[in-house]
Amino acid sequence: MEATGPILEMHGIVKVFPGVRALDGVDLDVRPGEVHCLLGQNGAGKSTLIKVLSGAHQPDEGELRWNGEPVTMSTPFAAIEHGISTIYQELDMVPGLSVAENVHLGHEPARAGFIGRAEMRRATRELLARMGHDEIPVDREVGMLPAAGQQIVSIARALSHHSRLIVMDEPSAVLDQQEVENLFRVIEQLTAEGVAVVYISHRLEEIRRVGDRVTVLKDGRTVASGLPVETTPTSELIHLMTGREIEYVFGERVPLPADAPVVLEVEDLALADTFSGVSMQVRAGEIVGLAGLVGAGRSEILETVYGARRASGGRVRVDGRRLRAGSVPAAVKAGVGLAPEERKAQALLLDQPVDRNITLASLARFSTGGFLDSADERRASEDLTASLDVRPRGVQRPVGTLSGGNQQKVVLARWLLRDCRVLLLDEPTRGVDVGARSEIYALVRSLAERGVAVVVVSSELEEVLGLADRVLVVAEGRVVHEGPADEIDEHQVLDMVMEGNAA
Amino acid sequence: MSEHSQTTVDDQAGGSPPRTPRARLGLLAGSSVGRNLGLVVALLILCGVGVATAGSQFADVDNMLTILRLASVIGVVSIGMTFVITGGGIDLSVGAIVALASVWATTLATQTLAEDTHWIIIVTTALAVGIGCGLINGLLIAYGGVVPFIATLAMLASARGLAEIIANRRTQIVTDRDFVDFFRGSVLGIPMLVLIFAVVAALGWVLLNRTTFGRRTFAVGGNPEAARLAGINVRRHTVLLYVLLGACCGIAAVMIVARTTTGTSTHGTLYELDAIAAVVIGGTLLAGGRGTVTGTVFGVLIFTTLSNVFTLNNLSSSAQAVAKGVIIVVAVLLQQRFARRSDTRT
Amino acid sequence: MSEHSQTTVDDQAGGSPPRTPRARLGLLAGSSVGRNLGLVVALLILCGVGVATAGSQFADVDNMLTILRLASVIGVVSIGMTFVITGGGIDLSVGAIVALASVWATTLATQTLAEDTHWIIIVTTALAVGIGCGLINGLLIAYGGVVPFIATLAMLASARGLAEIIANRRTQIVTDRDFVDFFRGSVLGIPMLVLIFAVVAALGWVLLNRTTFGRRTFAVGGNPEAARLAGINVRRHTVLLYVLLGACCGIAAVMIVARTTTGTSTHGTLYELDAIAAVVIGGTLLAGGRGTVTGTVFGVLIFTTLSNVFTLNNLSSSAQAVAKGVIIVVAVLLQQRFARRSDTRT
Amino acid sequence: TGNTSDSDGDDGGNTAVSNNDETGDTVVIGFSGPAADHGWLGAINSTAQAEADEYDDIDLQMAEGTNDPSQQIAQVETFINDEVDAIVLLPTDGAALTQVATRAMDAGIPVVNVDREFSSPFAARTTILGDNYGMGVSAGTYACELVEENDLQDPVIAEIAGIDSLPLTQDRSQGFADALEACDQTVDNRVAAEFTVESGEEQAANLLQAAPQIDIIWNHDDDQGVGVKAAFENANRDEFSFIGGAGSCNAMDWIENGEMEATVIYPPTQAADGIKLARLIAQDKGMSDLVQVEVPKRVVLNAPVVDADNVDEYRDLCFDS
Ligand SMILES: Nc1ncnc2c1ncn2[C@@H]1O[C@H](COP(=O)(O)OP(=O)(O)OP(=O)(O)O)[C@@H](O)[C@H]1O
Ligand SMILES: Nc1ncnc2c1ncn2[C@@H]1O[C@H](COP(=O)(O)OP(=O)(O)OP(=O)(O)O)[C@@H](O)[C@H]1O
Ligand SMILES: O[C@@H]1[C@@H](O)[C@H](O)OC[C@H]1O
Ligand SMILES: [Mg+2]
Ligand SMILES: [Mg+2]
Repeated sequence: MEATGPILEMHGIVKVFPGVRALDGVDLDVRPGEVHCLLGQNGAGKSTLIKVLSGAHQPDEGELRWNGEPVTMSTPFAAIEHGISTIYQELDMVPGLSVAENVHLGHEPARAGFIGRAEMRRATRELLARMGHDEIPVDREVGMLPAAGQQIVSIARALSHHSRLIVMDEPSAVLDQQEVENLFRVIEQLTAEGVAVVYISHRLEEIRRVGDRVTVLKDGRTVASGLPVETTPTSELIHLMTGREIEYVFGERVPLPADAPVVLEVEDLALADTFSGVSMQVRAGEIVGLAGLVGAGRSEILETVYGARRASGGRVRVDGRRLRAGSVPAAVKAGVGLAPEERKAQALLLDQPVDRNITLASLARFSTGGFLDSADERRASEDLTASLDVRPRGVQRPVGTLSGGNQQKVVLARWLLRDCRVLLLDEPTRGVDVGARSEIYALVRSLAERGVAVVVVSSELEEVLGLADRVLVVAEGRVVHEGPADEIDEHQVLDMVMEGNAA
Repeated sequence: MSEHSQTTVDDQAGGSPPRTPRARLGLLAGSSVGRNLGLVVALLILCGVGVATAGSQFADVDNMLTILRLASVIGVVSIGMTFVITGGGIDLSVGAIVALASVWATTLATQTLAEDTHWIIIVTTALAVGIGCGLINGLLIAYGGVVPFIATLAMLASARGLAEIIANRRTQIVTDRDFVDFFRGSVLGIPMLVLIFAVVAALGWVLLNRTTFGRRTFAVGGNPEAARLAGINVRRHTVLLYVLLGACCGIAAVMIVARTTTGTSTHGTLYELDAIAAVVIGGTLLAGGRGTVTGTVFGVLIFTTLSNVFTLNNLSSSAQAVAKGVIIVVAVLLQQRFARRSDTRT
Repeated sequence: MSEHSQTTVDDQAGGSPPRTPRARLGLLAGSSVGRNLGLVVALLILCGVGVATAGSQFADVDNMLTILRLASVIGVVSIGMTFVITGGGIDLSVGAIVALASVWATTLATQTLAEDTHWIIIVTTALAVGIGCGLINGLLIAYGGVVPFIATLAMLASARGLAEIIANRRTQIVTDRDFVDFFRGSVLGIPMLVLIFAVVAALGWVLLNRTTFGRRTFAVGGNPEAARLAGINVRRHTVLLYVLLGACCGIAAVMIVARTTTGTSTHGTLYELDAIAAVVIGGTLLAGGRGTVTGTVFGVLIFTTLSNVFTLNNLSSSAQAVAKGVIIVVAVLLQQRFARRSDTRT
Repeated sequence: TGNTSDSDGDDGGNTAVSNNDETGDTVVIGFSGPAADHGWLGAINSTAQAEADEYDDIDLQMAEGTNDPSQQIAQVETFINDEVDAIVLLPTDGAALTQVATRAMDAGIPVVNVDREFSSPFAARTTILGDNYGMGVSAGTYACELVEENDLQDPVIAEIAGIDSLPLTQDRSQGFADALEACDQTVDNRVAAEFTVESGEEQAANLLQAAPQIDIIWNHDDDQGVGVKAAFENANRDEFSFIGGAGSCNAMDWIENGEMEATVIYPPTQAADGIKLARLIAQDKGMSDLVQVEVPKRVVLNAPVVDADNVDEYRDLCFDS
């Protein structure tokens, strides 16, 4: 590994977007067979850098060398031709095409334009098997797969090119621990074959686990280049990224007052073919976590409680009053809020400015007789984005121009703004950097202290166990365990999940 | 997954080349200043051509009022259409609804009743018909789940057929002079029709940009799923959008009845195309989520001025058609140039 | 394999409460079995009505061939339209292109040349005109960045105007008997026009479902940014889609010229609406990304059969219009019922 | 012309030559015409239907009005398949329907061609032709007379045509131009409307703007004329002589009230006449009013001008539009 020179060198890369210097002279060099991690806060420029590399963006300045030769990646096609394939942060699937077709999009095995369908299926099956996901049907339409499934297809696509360099922009964000393990196994195989990997993640333990070297970006600049992972302590990485010291701080758990009223009451809730018999009570000031594997049905439970899906059985009560099944407006009126799992598809108006996205669920609060007070809206949004450290600051820019992690903060801000009685958070910190993560934990905790009943779903067990007062473990659409969060550890949860699956 | 594909991250990138058609849609709508600047320039150039070729004939007050008067009926429909398109829908039935409302408002029965009481009956009837048709459209689309294109295509056929049956394919002439005089009158030199258009446009602007209704319209059109999960009753809102457009068609029917002193099943022919064209050229995104009332007003004026200039120049209708196509394309390219420039300026 | 709406969580819920219009769009496209089942049922019911009301008059071979012959011209255009819409575009100019191609292919000059050589000249001319117009559309949209609606609206105006100018607004009669005889002949009892339609439909199906071109069309329409990132040249592909549709218009022009023995600027009037309606009712998503050639064929047949049944039943044309609207809605609701049922089964 | 109102009291005392209205074998007549998208065509349909209703022995099959020749061809094909006894056809485009009409004739079904003429004489058993060129000539000649009578110097003559892409509009305009040439005049301003009230108003509004002073306006179609009149009122203009076309009742009213100079008749009863003749042909009868034993091959309707002097005579022939 050490012997060869860098396969990729990027020097002084500058990329300017209207109003933002997203990259301001970035350097990166990657050697064959290494896993090179890119670290940086939300909005630091990681995704932009890899888009420059993959030909999706054209840099305004800077030089790119591939195998020592200067090159320009004028189109994504050119980058692919050179042997660079990319897993983008935002899922880039075509929902109407099958898994196999998505994997081979743009380079379908074909003779005279006719697709070799058998060949394509076979190759896809092999790839998926290699990744440990032979359960994904190659003929299934990708739009029907859950986010994790789509992410795996996206990885399969990157592998299908047999590239020399594979760029992975937060591939683990939507995956659970098991799937992340599968991914790491694949990465190890690749590097063993001499393929280089650029890996982006906000989960520092992952970087410790697979990374060889780290480059850290801050505000569009390289602040550290090619640090060896093994010898660099986590605290230093965090400091490089944020300029401050941060630890995973889950706010102090405060014991619930004995008379804290039950706010959310779920009784025997069921959704056809997905889950059944789900019951829980969440008291004012309590944070309940739902743990489980991807596909266990946790999101569906939240969405059904919220009325976004019509329950096939059971009841939901808020403050003792029963909610009309299948009606989101009824739930919202009763004071329930849901920060959904997929920010782009389910939450954001990408064309609209940040403030309008934040106030969308609280329009009543900013209006009199239907007329909006925009100044008031802006003020409230500015306060929130400041406290969540959304970058860049301006609340007037279209939310679609924010980095992924910052978009996630905007989604959260929407529900923090609304005075909810019940807050349902689905993967609240997906793609959020370490700094903001602790802010979010603190915010959720302080909301609870103000008497809000919170339900959190997260694929990061550490997060569920650290943030929640009480944990429900979900497997195969059933609640297999319920108890205080501090009386159970990650291994126990995993065991329960496995057992539940086996049962 | 697919909706957001419209807004590729690349949109904002000033110089970057590979822009997909969809991405362009986004760019086209650019910043609101830039967008309207382009339209203003297109309109000014058109006026320049008018003055150059037809001189004082073009640039006199009467001619301006003629243009505005011609713009007013389709203008009112286009304002309503702006809402429906911004909200992610489309309505092909507007012309047919105008026809049906004009016919219903001028039947013997209605006119007799109006004579016995007040001409407001005529107006009320037209509005009621427009709102009723809009309601049916909205219900079919929001609750029946019929695709807007198909639902309103069906309404187009049915409403025009019904108009023919009611009118027995005759042109019904309005006898109520008060009605005609009122709507053909002027206030301070501004024709009543133009005034109505101005009021509808102003109200439309406020509604879209300053109220919760408008905000929800953007949300419903931009990402209906997100709107739904934010607690917006997307179905009800969708119904309201079509009802609003129906009401605009009712108003337009009153205006066309007054202007022509007739109600007939042929009124409003091809309004759907004209209105959609005005809305889209104005910068509203056909895919929904972005809309501009000001742009629509410019769109309407551009088309109306165009045919005025053509006529003043005594162009044959075929040559007009060819020129129209070319001018539309040039106007859009121009507008884009401006939109892009102001984009990079932000 | 069953398809699904792009994103809404709700589609999974069999019970189906709050479905947004967009979500519905997805649902409408249901599973491919379900979707076509619905269309088949709608068509069968229509035929049932035909038999019940017009008996043997409806259900005889000649009448079936009449329906098919009528379906064939608009059918060829609709197949091309399926590609453009699946690829995320729209084309309002198809009728005008048919007109222009028909006129250009029947000018005195063309006909004289054809007489001196072979009638293939007529065919070539029509195809060249169609392809040329499609190319202009495609370039304007993909490289000029003009929204498809506006670009093709401009083409609609210009092409029809040009057709009028070339034909001097007269109907040009085809004198070449060989040409007419060839295209009006039959092969094994199947009229040539029907055969052409069948061949175009079959080729279209293969192209859309079995080739890289077809798969990329889905990608370009479903998520253009993803397509671009996957290395597809989205712009070039977009141009090709419009060229393909242009070629279909050229073929349709040859067919209409043969069928009417004339070329005129009025050919193809409102084809745009008919074709889009057939495509959409067939289950292709107007927003792009999902398309079905089989569905389009059914869509065309439904509309054609409808008007045949009407003619046989001697309904007044106003009543026909009303009925047409109602039937369209009922057909779509029916189709949805089926799509949904087969959905929940998956 | 065929505008004669239907015969009554024919039941008794028929002579051998005038028993045409007597109920005979029931004949199935197929009728197909353009979309009834404006008054004149509406009148075509309704008078045809009314004529058919007069006879117990006519079974009229009305096809859906359409402006698509392909669709109309299919309708005629359907009639042929159904083996109707006769077809009355007002083609969207005469030339485009010629082939299928010939096929019908070859299949032994007599075709009566109305208004827009086929391109082959073998395509119809009988042709009832509204003389579009003649209509233009009548209007032009009348305009020339006005110029002469009023001694207009350098008069501004304007024309508001109908749907410009229809050959019949071209014929009318040609006739108008040719007749004007005879008195050394030309059309100064020309616009084309769509035969609808609204388009008439719109085009006329622009036209009035284009020509601040007009002496004579010929409007092809009294249907759109309602809109044209409204535009006059909206613009407060009446300095010109206004000539119409078709002969609607509205136009007759205006002539009586002095609001219109004249109109050129172009009767929408052609289809009704067509039905009547088709019945006779199918029943193998002749035309009793003529000396010939058979229905004539070609009937060209006159395009007379109606003005204040003779409006009384034509009043009854007007159609509601
Ligand atoms: N298309 C765009 N238009 C305008 N600004 C953009 C655009 N894309 C990115 N930016 C800006 O560029 C900066 C860098 O964004 P980028 O997506 O590269 O961050 P990131 O490091 O990947 O963050 P995250 O961890 O949240 O994904 C951000 O300030 C972002 O708002
Ligand atoms: N769009 C869809 N089409 C088909 N099946 C789906 C779809 N979305 C979810 N499912 C199925 O529903 C079940 C729950 O999936 P989901 O990913 O929402 O669970 P989850 O527990 O919330 O996991 P995660 O934490 O990753 O969101 C899975 O079996 C999944 O396959
Ligand atoms: O439709 C036309 C009618 O309006 C005109 O006045 O005469 C000829 C007809 O074909
Ligand atoms: Mg990123
Ligand atoms: Mg989930």
